[in-house]
Amino acid sequence: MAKNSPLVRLQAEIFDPAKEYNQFLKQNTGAGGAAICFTGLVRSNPDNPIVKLTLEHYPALAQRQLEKFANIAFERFKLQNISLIHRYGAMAVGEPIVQVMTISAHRQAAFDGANYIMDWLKTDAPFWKIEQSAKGKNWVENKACDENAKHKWKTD
Amino acid sequence: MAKNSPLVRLQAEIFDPAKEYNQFLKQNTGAGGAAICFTGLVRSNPDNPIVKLTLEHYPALAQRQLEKFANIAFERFKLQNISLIHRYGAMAVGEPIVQVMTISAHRQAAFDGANYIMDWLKTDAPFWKIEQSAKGKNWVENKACDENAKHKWKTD
Amino acid sequence: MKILYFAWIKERLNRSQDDLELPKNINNVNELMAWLESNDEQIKLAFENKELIRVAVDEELVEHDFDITNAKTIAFFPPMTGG
Amino acid sequence: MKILYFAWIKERLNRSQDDLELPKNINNVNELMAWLESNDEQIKLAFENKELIRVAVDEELVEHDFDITNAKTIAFFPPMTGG
Repeated sequence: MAKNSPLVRLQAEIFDPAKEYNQFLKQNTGAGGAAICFTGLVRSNPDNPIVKLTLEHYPALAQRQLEKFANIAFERFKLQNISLIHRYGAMAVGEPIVQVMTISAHRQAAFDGANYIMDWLKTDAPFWKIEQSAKGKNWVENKACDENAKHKWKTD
Repeated sequence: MAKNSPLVRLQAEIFDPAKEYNQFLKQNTGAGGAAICFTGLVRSNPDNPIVKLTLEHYPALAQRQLEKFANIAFERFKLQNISLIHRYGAMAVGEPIVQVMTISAHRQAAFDGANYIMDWLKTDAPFWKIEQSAKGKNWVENKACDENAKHKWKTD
Repeated sequence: MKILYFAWIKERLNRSQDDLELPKNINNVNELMAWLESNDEQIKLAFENKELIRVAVDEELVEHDFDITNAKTIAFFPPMTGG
Repeated sequence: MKILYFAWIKERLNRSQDDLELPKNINNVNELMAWLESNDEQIKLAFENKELIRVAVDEELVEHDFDITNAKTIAFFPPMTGG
Protein backbone atom coordinates (compact mmCIF):
# COMPACT_ATOMS: atom_id res chain seq x y z
CA MET A 1 0.00 0.00 0.00
CA ALA A 2 1.43 3.35 -1.07
CA LYS A 3 1.84 5.86 1.74
CA ASN A 4 -0.14 8.99 0.97
CA SER A 5 0.70 12.40 2.34
CA PRO A 6 -1.75 15.27 2.80
CA LEU A 7 -2.49 17.30 -0.30
CA VAL A 8 -3.17 21.03 0.12
CA ARG A 9 -4.46 23.26 -2.68
CA LEU A 10 -4.98 27.03 -2.51
CA GLN A 11 -6.88 28.40 -5.48
CA ALA A 12 -9.09 31.24 -6.70
CA GLU A 13 -11.04 29.03 -9.12
CA ILE A 14 -14.30 27.43 -8.08
CA PHE A 15 -14.20 23.66 -7.59
CA ASP A 16 -16.82 20.91 -7.76
CA PRO A 17 -17.22 19.36 -4.28
CA ALA A 18 -18.57 16.03 -5.56
CA LYS A 19 -15.92 15.72 -8.28
CA GLU A 20 -13.16 16.35 -5.75
CA TYR A 21 -14.69 13.76 -3.41
CA ASN A 22 -14.86 11.28 -6.25
CA GLN A 23 -11.15 11.81 -7.04
CA PHE A 24 -10.31 11.45 -3.38
CA LEU A 25 -12.20 8.17 -2.94
CA LYS A 26 -10.56 6.73 -6.05
CA GLN A 27 -7.24 6.79 -4.20
CA ASN A 28 -8.58 4.35 -1.61
CA THR A 29 -6.57 1.13 -1.69
CA GLY A 30 -9.17 -0.97 0.10
CA ALA A 31 -7.81 -0.20 3.56
CA GLY A 32 -10.17 2.77 3.95
CA GLY A 33 -13.31 1.99 5.91
CA ALA A 34 -14.54 5.53 6.55
CA ALA A 35 -14.31 8.73 4.53
CA ILE A 36 -15.38 12.24 5.45
CA CYS A 37 -15.92 15.17 3.14
CA PHE A 38 -16.55 18.53 4.76
CA THR A 39 -17.55 21.43 2.52
CA GLY A 40 -17.72 25.03 3.71
CA LEU A 41 -20.12 27.05 1.55
CA VAL A 42 -20.81 30.75 1.06
CA ARG A 43 -23.87 31.26 3.22
CA SER A 44 -26.35 34.07 2.81
CA ASN A 45 -28.05 35.94 5.61
CA PRO A 46 -31.86 36.06 5.36
CA ASP A 47 -31.93 39.50 7.01
CA ASN A 48 -29.25 40.98 4.78
CA PRO A 49 -28.68 38.88 1.66
CA ILE A 50 -25.05 38.52 0.63
CA VAL A 51 -24.27 39.53 -2.96
CA LYS A 52 -20.62 38.50 -2.93
CA LEU A 53 -18.05 37.16 -0.54
CA THR A 54 -14.37 37.96 -1.00
CA LEU A 55 -11.54 36.23 0.79
CA GLU A 56 -8.27 38.04 1.17
CA HIS A 57 -5.33 35.86 2.15
CA TYR A 58 -1.61 35.83 2.95
CA PRO A 59 -0.52 33.21 0.41
CA ALA A 60 2.78 31.92 1.83
CA LEU A 61 1.51 31.71 5.41
CA ALA A 62 -1.84 30.23 4.32
CA GLN A 63 -0.15 27.40 2.44
CA ARG A 64 2.15 26.78 5.38
CA GLN A 65 -0.59 26.74 7.99
CA LEU A 66 -2.92 24.49 6.00
CA GLU A 67 -0.08 22.03 5.44
CA LYS A 68 0.75 22.16 9.13
CA PHE A 69 -2.82 21.38 10.27
CA ALA A 70 -3.18 18.62 7.67
CA ASN A 71 0.12 17.01 8.68
CA ILE A 72 -0.71 17.13 12.38
CA ALA A 73 -4.17 15.61 11.76
CA PHE A 74 -2.64 12.95 9.49
CA GLU A 75 -0.28 11.74 12.23
CA ARG A 76 -2.51 12.29 15.25
CA PHE A 77 -5.56 10.50 13.88
CA LYS A 78 -3.57 7.93 11.86
CA LEU A 79 -5.36 8.85 8.65
CA GLN A 80 -4.70 7.09 5.36
CA ASN A 81 -5.14 10.21 3.25
CA ILE A 82 -6.14 13.87 3.48
CA SER A 83 -7.02 16.38 0.80
CA LEU A 84 -7.64 20.04 1.60
CA ILE A 85 -8.74 22.75 -0.82
CA HIS A 86 -9.20 26.40 0.18
CA ARG A 87 -10.24 29.21 -2.13
CA TYR A 88 -9.48 32.92 -2.05
CA GLY A 89 -10.86 35.84 -4.07
CA ALA A 90 -14.49 36.57 -4.96
CA MET A 91 -17.30 34.04 -4.70
CA ALA A 92 -21.11 33.87 -4.84
CA VAL A 93 -23.64 32.45 -2.38
CA GLY A 94 -23.75 28.64 -2.48
CA GLU A 95 -20.23 28.29 -3.86
CA PRO A 96 -17.73 26.13 -1.96
CA ILE A 97 -15.01 27.98 -0.02
CA VAL A 98 -13.17 25.10 1.55
CA GLN A 99 -13.23 21.32 1.45
CA VAL A 100 -11.42 18.85 3.65
CA MET A 101 -11.50 15.14 2.94
CA THR A 102 -10.15 12.39 5.19
CA ILE A 103 -10.07 8.62 5.00
CA SER A 104 -9.11 6.09 7.64
CA ALA A 105 -9.78 2.55 8.77
CA HIS A 106 -12.32 3.66 11.39
CA ARG A 107 -14.98 6.33 11.40
CA GLN A 108 -14.09 8.42 14.45
CA ALA A 109 -10.59 9.12 13.14
CA ALA A 110 -12.01 10.36 9.83
CA PHE A 111 -14.51 12.61 11.65
CA ASP A 112 -11.91 13.93 14.10
CA GLY A 113 -9.27 14.58 11.45
CA ALA A 114 -11.61 16.74 9.36
CA ASN A 115 -13.04 18.47 12.43
CA TYR A 116 -9.56 19.21 13.80
CA ILE A 117 -8.39 20.75 10.54
CA MET A 118 -11.51 22.93 10.26
CA ASP A 119 -11.29 24.13 13.86
CA TRP A 120 -7.65 25.21 13.50
CA LEU A 121 -8.10 26.61 10.04
CA LYS A 122 -10.91 28.91 11.25
CA THR A 123 -8.69 30.84 13.65
CA ASP A 124 -5.12 30.19 12.51
CA ALA A 125 -5.08 30.26 8.73
CA PRO A 126 -4.62 33.78 7.28
CA PHE A 127 -7.87 34.39 5.41
CA TRP A 128 -10.18 37.35 5.92
CA LYS A 129 -13.74 37.55 4.63
CA ILE A 130 -15.48 40.65 3.26
CA GLU A 131 -19.22 40.31 2.78
CA GLN A 132 -20.91 42.53 0.25
CA SER A 133 -24.63 43.14 0.68
CA ALA A 134 -27.09 45.91 -0.20
CA LYS A 135 -25.84 47.64 2.95
CA GLY A 136 -22.28 47.74 1.65
CA LYS A 137 -19.02 45.94 2.36
CA ASN A 138 -18.28 44.49 5.72
CA TRP A 139 -15.22 42.70 7.13
CA VAL A 140 -16.58 39.57 8.80
CA GLU A 141 -15.74 39.47 12.51
CA ASN A 142 -14.18 36.45 14.12
CA LYS A 143 -16.37 34.49 16.52
CA ALA A 144 -15.51 33.58 20.09
CA CYS A 145 -16.98 30.11 19.50
CA ASP A 146 -14.36 29.48 16.82
CA GLU A 147 -11.61 30.31 19.29
CA ASN A 148 -13.20 27.96 21.85
CA ALA A 149 -13.69 25.13 19.35
CA LYS A 150 -9.95 24.45 19.33
CA HIS A 151 -9.97 23.56 23.03
CA LYS A 152 -11.47 20.16 22.34
CA TRP A 153 -8.19 19.09 20.70
CA LYS A 154 -6.00 19.85 23.70
CA THR A 155 -3.95 16.84 24.73
CA ASP A 156 -1.82 17.67 27.79
CA MET B 1 -37.03 28.49 2.40
CA ALA B 2 -38.63 25.07 2.04
CA LYS B 3 -38.41 22.91 5.14
CA ASN B 4 -36.59 19.69 4.34
CA SER B 5 -37.07 16.50 6.27
CA PRO B 6 -34.54 13.67 6.55
CA LEU B 7 -34.46 11.25 3.65
CA VAL B 8 -33.66 7.60 4.38
CA ARG B 9 -32.97 5.00 1.68
CA LEU B 10 -32.37 1.29 2.20
CA GLN B 11 -31.15 -0.48 -0.93
CA ALA B 12 -29.23 -3.48 -2.22
CA GLU B 13 -27.88 -1.61 -5.27
CA ILE B 14 -24.49 0.05 -5.19
CA PHE B 15 -24.56 3.88 -5.17
CA ASP B 16 -22.06 6.52 -6.26
CA PRO B 17 -20.94 8.49 -3.17
CA ALA B 18 -19.95 11.61 -5.13
CA LYS B 19 -23.13 11.63 -7.22
CA GLU B 20 -25.26 11.35 -4.09
CA TYR B 21 -23.31 14.19 -2.48
CA ASN B 22 -23.80 16.30 -5.58
CA GLN B 23 -27.58 15.71 -5.46
CA PHE B 24 -27.61 16.56 -1.79
CA LEU B 25 -25.70 19.85 -2.19
CA LYS B 26 -28.01 20.89 -5.03
CA GLN B 27 -30.85 21.12 -2.51
CA ASN B 28 -29.00 23.85 -0.59
CA THR B 29 -31.01 27.07 -0.65
CA GLY B 30 -28.10 29.34 0.23
CA ALA B 31 -28.67 29.03 3.98
CA GLY B 32 -26.24 26.11 4.23
CA GLY B 33 -22.77 27.07 5.35
CA ALA B 34 -21.38 23.63 6.15
CA ALA B 35 -22.01 20.20 4.65
CA ILE B 36 -20.71 16.81 5.75
CA CYS B 37 -20.64 13.61 3.76
CA PHE B 38 -19.62 10.48 5.62
CA THR B 39 -19.10 7.31 3.61
CA GLY B 40 -18.62 3.88 5.19
CA LEU B 41 -16.71 1.58 2.83
CA VAL B 42 -16.10 -2.16 2.68
CA ARG B 43 -12.62 -2.45 4.16
CA SER B 44 -10.26 -5.30 3.58
CA ASN B 45 -7.97 -6.84 6.17
CA PRO B 46 -4.31 -7.00 5.10
CA ASP B 47 -3.81 -10.22 7.13
CA ASN B 48 -6.89 -11.93 5.76
CA PRO B 49 -8.16 -10.25 2.57
CA ILE B 50 -11.92 -9.97 2.31
CA VAL B 51 -13.45 -11.42 -0.85
CA LYS B 52 -17.01 -10.36 -0.17
CA LEU B 53 -19.02 -8.67 2.54
CA THR B 54 -22.71 -9.49 3.00
CA LEU B 55 -25.10 -7.52 5.15
CA GLU B 56 -28.18 -9.22 6.46
CA HIS B 57 -30.88 -6.88 7.76
CA TYR B 58 -34.33 -6.69 9.33
CA PRO B 59 -36.01 -4.41 6.78
CA ALA B 60 -38.91 -2.89 8.71
CA LEU B 61 -36.90 -2.26 11.87
CA ALA B 62 -33.89 -0.98 9.90
CA GLN B 63 -35.99 1.63 8.10
CA ARG B 64 -37.59 2.64 11.36
CA GLN B 65 -34.35 2.96 13.29
CA LEU B 66 -32.57 4.91 10.56
CA GLU B 67 -35.48 7.33 10.34
CA LYS B 68 -35.48 7.68 14.09
CA PHE B 69 -31.77 8.54 14.32
CA ALA B 70 -32.04 10.94 11.37
CA ASN B 71 -35.05 12.71 12.87
CA ILE B 72 -33.43 13.06 16.29
CA ALA B 73 -30.22 14.44 14.74
CA PHE B 74 -32.24 16.81 12.54
CA GLU B 75 -33.96 18.39 15.54
CA ARG B 76 -31.13 18.19 18.07
CA PHE B 77 -28.48 19.77 15.84
CA LYS B 78 -30.88 22.07 13.99
CA LEU B 79 -29.84 20.74 10.61
CA GLN B 80 -31.22 22.06 7.34
CA ASN B 81 -31.21 18.69 5.61
CA ILE B 82 -30.12 15.07 6.07
CA SER B 83 -29.81 12.25 3.61
CA LEU B 84 -28.98 8.72 4.71
CA ILE B 85 -28.39 5.70 2.47
CA HIS B 86 -27.69 2.20 3.79
CA ARG B 87 -27.12 -0.90 1.70
CA TYR B 88 -27.78 -4.55 2.40
CA GLY B 89 -26.84 -7.71 0.54
CA ALA B 90 -23.48 -8.61 -1.04
CA MET B 91 -20.72 -6.10 -1.72
CA ALA B 92 -17.04 -6.02 -2.70
CA VAL B 93 -14.05 -4.32 -1.05
CA GLY B 94 -14.02 -0.56 -1.66
CA GLU B 95 -17.76 -0.35 -2.27
CA PRO B 96 -19.83 2.07 -0.16
CA ILE B 97 -22.03 0.51 2.54
CA VAL B 98 -23.53 3.59 4.10
CA GLN B 99 -23.54 7.34 3.50
CA VAL B 100 -24.86 10.08 5.72
CA MET B 101 -25.00 13.69 4.54
CA THR B 102 -25.86 16.71 6.67
CA ILE B 103 -26.03 20.43 6.01
CA SER B 104 -26.43 23.30 8.44
CA ALA B 105 -25.57 26.95 8.94
CA HIS B 106 -22.53 26.13 11.06
CA ARG B 107 -19.89 23.43 10.84
CA GLN B 108 -20.05 21.78 14.25
CA ALA B 109 -23.75 20.97 13.85
CA ALA B 110 -23.07 19.30 10.49
CA PHE B 111 -20.19 17.26 11.98
CA ASP B 112 -22.17 16.30 15.09
CA GLY B 113 -25.32 15.36 13.18
CA ALA B 114 -23.46 12.91 10.93
CA ASN B 115 -21.36 11.56 13.80
CA TYR B 116 -24.46 11.06 16.00
CA ILE B 117 -26.28 9.12 13.29
CA MET B 118 -23.28 6.89 12.62
CA ASP B 119 -22.69 6.16 16.30
CA TRP B 120 -26.28 5.09 16.87
CA LEU B 121 -26.59 3.25 13.60
CA LYS B 122 -23.54 1.09 14.46
CA THR B 123 -25.16 -0.48 17.52
CA ASP B 124 -28.90 0.07 17.11
CA ALA B 125 -29.75 -0.49 13.47
CA PRO B 126 -30.47 -4.15 12.62
CA PHE B 127 -27.71 -5.04 10.17
CA TRP B 128 -25.29 -7.95 10.53
CA LYS B 129 -22.10 -8.35 8.54
CA ILE B 130 -20.66 -11.61 7.23
CA GLU B 131 -17.12 -11.40 5.91
CA GLN B 132 -15.98 -13.93 3.37
CA SER B 133 -12.24 -14.54 3.07
CA ALA B 134 -9.99 -17.42 2.02
CA LYS B 135 -10.49 -18.71 5.57
CA GLY B 136 -14.24 -18.96 5.09
CA LYS B 137 -17.32 -17.04 6.25
CA ASN B 138 -17.34 -15.16 9.49
CA TRP B 139 -20.03 -13.16 11.27
CA VAL B 140 -18.39 -9.84 12.21
CA GLU B 141 -18.40 -9.27 15.95
CA ASN B 142 -19.62 -6.03 17.47
CA LYS B 143 -16.96 -3.83 19.06
CA ALA B 144 -17.04 -2.47 22.58
CA CYS B 145 -15.78 0.88 21.25
CA ASP B 146 -18.95 1.20 19.16
CA GLU B 147 -21.06 0.72 22.26
CA ASN B 148 -19.00 3.35 24.09
CA ALA B 149 -19.09 5.85 21.20
CA LYS B 150 -22.76 6.59 21.94
CA HIS B 151 -21.93 7.93 25.39
CA LYS B 152 -20.68 11.21 23.96
CA TRP B 153 -24.25 12.10 22.95
CA LYS B 154 -25.70 11.75 26.43
CA THR B 155 -27.50 14.86 27.52
CA ASP B 156 -28.90 14.35 31.04
CA MET C 1 -47.17 -15.14 17.66
CA LYS C 2 -44.49 -14.67 15.02
CA ILE C 3 -40.91 -15.19 16.19
CA LEU C 4 -38.11 -13.98 13.88
CA TYR C 5 -34.45 -14.99 14.02
CA PHE C 6 -31.56 -13.13 12.39
CA ALA C 7 -27.84 -13.55 11.64
CA TRP C 8 -26.03 -16.39 13.41
CA ILE C 9 -29.10 -17.23 15.50
CA LYS C 10 -31.04 -17.92 12.31
CA GLU C 11 -28.07 -19.86 10.95
CA ARG C 12 -27.80 -22.08 14.03
CA LEU C 13 -31.54 -22.77 14.13
CA ASN C 14 -31.57 -23.31 10.38
CA ARG C 15 -34.81 -21.34 10.10
CA SER C 16 -35.73 -17.66 10.05
CA GLN C 17 -39.05 -17.79 11.86
CA ASP C 18 -41.51 -19.70 13.99
CA ASP C 19 -45.27 -19.27 14.36
CA LEU C 20 -46.19 -20.24 17.87
CA GLU C 21 -49.11 -20.24 20.25
CA LEU C 22 -47.71 -19.08 23.61
CA PRO C 23 -48.92 -20.45 26.95
CA LYS C 24 -50.98 -17.92 28.90
CA ASN C 25 -48.37 -17.54 31.65
CA ILE C 26 -45.74 -15.98 29.38
CA ASN C 27 -45.79 -12.24 29.86
CA ASN C 28 -42.36 -10.89 29.04
CA VAL C 29 -39.32 -11.52 26.86
CA ASN C 30 -37.40 -13.36 29.61
CA GLU C 31 -40.24 -15.79 30.08
CA LEU C 32 -40.56 -16.30 26.34
CA MET C 33 -36.85 -17.03 26.01
CA ALA C 34 -36.97 -19.58 28.85
CA TRP C 35 -40.00 -21.27 27.29
CA LEU C 36 -38.38 -21.39 23.82
CA GLU C 37 -35.22 -22.87 25.34
CA SER C 38 -37.15 -25.54 27.22
CA ASN C 39 -38.76 -26.72 23.97
CA ASP C 40 -35.77 -26.54 21.62
CA GLU C 41 -32.21 -27.70 22.26
CA GLN C 42 -30.88 -25.53 19.41
CA ILE C 43 -32.48 -22.40 20.84
CA LYS C 44 -31.01 -23.27 24.21
CA LEU C 45 -27.54 -23.30 22.64
CA ALA C 46 -28.15 -20.12 20.63
CA PHE C 47 -29.44 -18.26 23.70
CA GLU C 48 -26.64 -19.57 25.94
CA ASN C 49 -25.10 -16.12 26.40
CA LYS C 50 -28.22 -14.14 27.29
CA GLU C 51 -26.63 -10.69 27.33
CA LEU C 52 -25.70 -11.12 23.65
CA ILE C 53 -29.30 -11.57 22.59
CA ARG C 54 -31.02 -8.39 21.40
CA VAL C 55 -34.78 -8.29 21.07
CA ALA C 56 -37.30 -6.29 19.08
CA VAL C 57 -41.01 -6.42 19.87
CA ASP C 58 -43.26 -5.22 17.06
CA GLU C 59 -40.34 -3.42 15.43
CA GLU C 60 -39.07 -1.70 18.52
CA LEU C 61 -35.81 -2.53 20.34
CA VAL C 62 -36.61 -3.56 23.92
CA GLU C 63 -35.00 -4.94 27.06
CA HIS C 64 -35.51 -8.54 28.19
CA ASP C 65 -38.06 -7.57 30.82
CA PHE C 66 -40.36 -5.98 28.22
CA ASP C 67 -44.05 -6.93 28.41
CA ILE C 68 -45.19 -9.00 25.39
CA THR C 69 -48.79 -9.63 26.36
CA ASN C 70 -50.14 -7.95 23.22
CA ALA C 71 -47.16 -8.44 20.93
CA LYS C 72 -47.55 -9.73 17.39
CA THR C 73 -43.91 -10.14 16.28
CA ILE C 74 -40.84 -10.78 18.36
CA ALA C 75 -37.38 -10.81 16.82
CA PHE C 76 -34.20 -12.26 18.32
CA PHE C 77 -30.77 -11.31 17.00
CA PRO C 78 -27.12 -10.86 18.00
CA PRO C 79 -25.52 -7.42 18.54
CA MET C 80 -25.81 -5.32 15.38
CA THR C 81 -22.84 -4.63 13.13
CA GLY C 82 -24.08 -2.27 10.44
CA GLY C 83 -22.59 0.92 9.04
CA MET D 1 12.69 45.07 7.20
CA LYS D 2 9.49 44.31 5.28
CA ILE D 3 6.22 45.02 7.11
CA LEU D 4 3.00 43.57 5.64
CA TYR D 5 -0.57 44.63 6.43
CA PHE D 6 -3.73 42.64 5.70
CA ALA D 7 -7.52 43.01 5.73
CA TRP D 8 -8.93 46.08 7.49
CA ILE D 9 -5.49 47.12 8.75
CA LYS D 10 -4.30 47.38 5.15
CA GLU D 11 -7.51 49.19 4.22
CA ARG D 12 -7.14 51.77 6.99
CA LEU D 13 -3.47 52.42 6.19
CA ASN D 14 -4.27 52.48 2.50
CA ARG D 15 -1.13 50.46 1.77
CA SER D 16 -0.19 46.77 1.98
CA GLN D 17 3.44 47.10 2.99
CA ASP D 18 6.30 49.21 4.29
CA ASP D 19 10.04 48.77 3.89
CA LEU D 20 11.69 50.15 6.97
CA GLU D 21 15.06 50.38 8.65
CA LEU D 22 14.43 49.68 12.34
CA PRO D 23 16.32 51.42 15.15
CA LYS D 24 18.79 49.13 16.94
CA ASN D 25 16.85 49.15 20.22
CA ILE D 26 13.80 47.34 18.77
CA ASN D 27 14.01 43.67 19.68
CA ASN D 28 10.48 42.28 19.79
CA VAL D 29 7.02 42.71 18.25
CA ASN D 30 5.73 44.91 21.09
CA GLU D 31 8.59 47.34 20.63
CA LEU D 32 8.08 47.37 16.88
CA MET D 33 4.35 48.10 17.27
CA ALA D 34 5.06 50.98 19.67
CA TRP D 35 7.67 52.43 17.31
CA LEU D 36 5.34 52.16 14.27
CA GLU D 37 2.54 53.86 16.22
CA SER D 38 4.82 56.71 17.30
CA ASN D 39 5.67 57.45 13.68
CA ASP D 40 2.25 57.03 12.06
CA GLU D 41 -1.10 58.32 13.30
CA GLN D 42 -2.98 55.82 11.09
CA ILE D 43 -1.10 52.87 12.52
CA LYS D 44 -1.79 54.18 16.01
CA LEU D 45 -5.51 54.06 15.23
CA ALA D 46 -5.33 50.66 13.55
CA PHE D 47 -3.39 49.18 16.47
CA GLU D 48 -5.63 50.79 19.10
CA ASN D 49 -7.01 47.45 20.30
CA LYS D 50 -3.74 45.54 20.72
CA GLU D 51 -5.24 42.16 21.54
CA LEU D 52 -6.97 42.15 18.13
CA ILE D 53 -3.67 42.40 16.27
CA ARG D 54 -2.22 39.07 15.14
CA VAL D 55 1.40 38.89 14.03
CA ALA D 56 3.45 36.61 11.80
CA VAL D 57 7.23 36.79 11.73
CA ASP D 58 8.83 35.20 8.67
CA GLU D 59 5.64 33.29 7.97
CA GLU D 60 5.11 31.97 11.43
CA LEU D 61 2.31 33.07 13.81
CA VAL D 62 3.85 34.52 16.97
CA GLU D 63 2.95 36.29 20.20
CA HIS D 64 3.62 40.00 20.73
CA ASP D 65 6.73 39.32 22.84
CA PHE D 66 8.42 37.37 20.03
CA ASP D 67 12.04 38.28 19.30
CA ILE D 68 12.48 39.92 15.88
CA THR D 69 16.20 40.63 15.94
CA ASN D 70 16.87 38.57 12.82
CA ALA D 71 13.44 38.81 11.19
CA LYS D 72 13.04 39.65 7.51
CA THR D 73 9.25 39.98 7.17
CA ILE D 74 6.69 40.92 9.78
CA ALA D 75 2.96 40.80 9.02
CA PHE D 76 0.15 42.48 10.98
CA PHE D 77 -3.46 41.41 10.58
CA PRO D 78 -6.81 41.15 12.38
CA PRO D 79 -8.21 37.84 13.68
CA MET D 80 -8.58 35.37 10.84
CA THR D 81 -11.97 34.43 9.39
CA GLY D 82 -11.29 31.72 6.82
CA GLY D 83 -13.00 28.42 6.18
